[in-house]
Amino acid sequence: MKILYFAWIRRSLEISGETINPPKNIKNVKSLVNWLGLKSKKHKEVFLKIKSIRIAVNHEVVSLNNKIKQNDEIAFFPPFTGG
Amino acid sequence: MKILYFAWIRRSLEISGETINPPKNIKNVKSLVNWLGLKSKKHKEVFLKIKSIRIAVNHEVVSLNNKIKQNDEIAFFPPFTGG
Amino acid sequence: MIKIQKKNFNFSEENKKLLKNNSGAIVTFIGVVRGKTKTKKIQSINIECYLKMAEKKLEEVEMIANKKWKLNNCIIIHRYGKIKPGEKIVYIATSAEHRKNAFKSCEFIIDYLKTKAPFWKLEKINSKEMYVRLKKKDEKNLKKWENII
Amino acid sequence: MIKIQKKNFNFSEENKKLLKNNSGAIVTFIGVVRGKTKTKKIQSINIECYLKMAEKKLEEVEMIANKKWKLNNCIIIHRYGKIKPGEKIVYIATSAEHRKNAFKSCEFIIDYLKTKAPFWKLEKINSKEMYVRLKKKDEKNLKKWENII
Repeated sequence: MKILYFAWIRRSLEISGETINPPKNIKNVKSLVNWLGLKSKKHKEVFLKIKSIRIAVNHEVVSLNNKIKQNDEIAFFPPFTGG
Repeated sequence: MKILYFAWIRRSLEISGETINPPKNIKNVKSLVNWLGLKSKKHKEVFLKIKSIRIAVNHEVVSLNNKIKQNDEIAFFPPFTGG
Repeated sequence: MIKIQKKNFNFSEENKKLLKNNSGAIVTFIGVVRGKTKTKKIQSINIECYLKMAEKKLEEVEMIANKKWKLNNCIIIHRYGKIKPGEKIVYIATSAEHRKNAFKSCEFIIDYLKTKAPFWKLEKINSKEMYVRLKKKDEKNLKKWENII
Repeated sequence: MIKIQKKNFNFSEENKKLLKNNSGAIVTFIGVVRGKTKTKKIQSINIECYLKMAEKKLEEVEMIANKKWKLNNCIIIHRYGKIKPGEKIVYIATSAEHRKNAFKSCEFIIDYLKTKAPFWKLEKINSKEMYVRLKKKDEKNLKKWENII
């Protein structure tokens, strides 16, 4: 599973992404977020702010209840400020 | 008094304008139109269609009741179709 | 800045003037002679103009837009004379700090020009010339700006 | 046509492509980096981009606009990376037979990009970098297009 981080999340974690292999019971975004929060102190701090984080699964913005699969690309980012 | 004609009015009258010296009792646009209509057969035909003609006095669109003065520039034209 | 001219213009040169004054948004409108309508092929158009009044009206609309939408810049160019299909007739550019003001002012200016500026279009179709009629739609479009003018 | 690129662009070259296809109206929007806000002077901005998702979203909005407003042409260019005050960030051009469709589609596209396309602005002010916050106004602006997307 490919994870990507953008903007302040990328800066806080000091990585722009990581390839992970979560356990079988991680079946939606919410459980993935909880699992990622356990990876390090930095991860924990970032994912405590989940309310100000948006999530995309395969380039579509989704809610925490969205199902995820092994080969998905999952991105975490703040609200967009382009244009 | 300077009179200007545009678009189909200019073409019908075969002149783009004329300098006139109407009698003293011609004090508003309506009386001017009646007076101009007497100038020639062509004038008569044009000014019979006064309902589809717009009038400007000194570059401002006005109604038939508008007062006119000796040195005014008065223009007759159909509705605008620029832009 | 307003210009009423016979010759064609290059909008890139005009556009360059807009990238100044802390503007965050630039909106431009370009009106072009179409080559055909639903039923007919247009060979060319000839735009007649009451020059002195047109200058006054363009300056007027520029002033109204500048004031209402706090524009940093406003350019209005209107051509007259013979113009071929695919050629530009009118160019309007507005720049403002934020985009809503740039959009609104640009749309207002073209709606205003359509019914308030003294230009008349003569179309040449099958070698015959005919004046374009006023579009009811254009009169209606101006209604939404009634509180401004 | 959509482009997501680091380098600056010349809108006159882009504009030339629009004078085709029996279009009567071309509307363009250019978003520019402002040099200052109410309280601060901006040295530069850095735009971060989720490239694959951005390509998808730009293609999506182009398709929606083409379909809804029957556009003859649609160009969307969005830059990322370091951009200085006075430089262009985004360019949108739409052309249609009539002006209302060109105006509406252009305004829709920029409203859409502001909240739906994965770009993030980092401002440099007094040598300090800070991410720009989402503007509530931008979320509100998109509401008026709700029946379209």
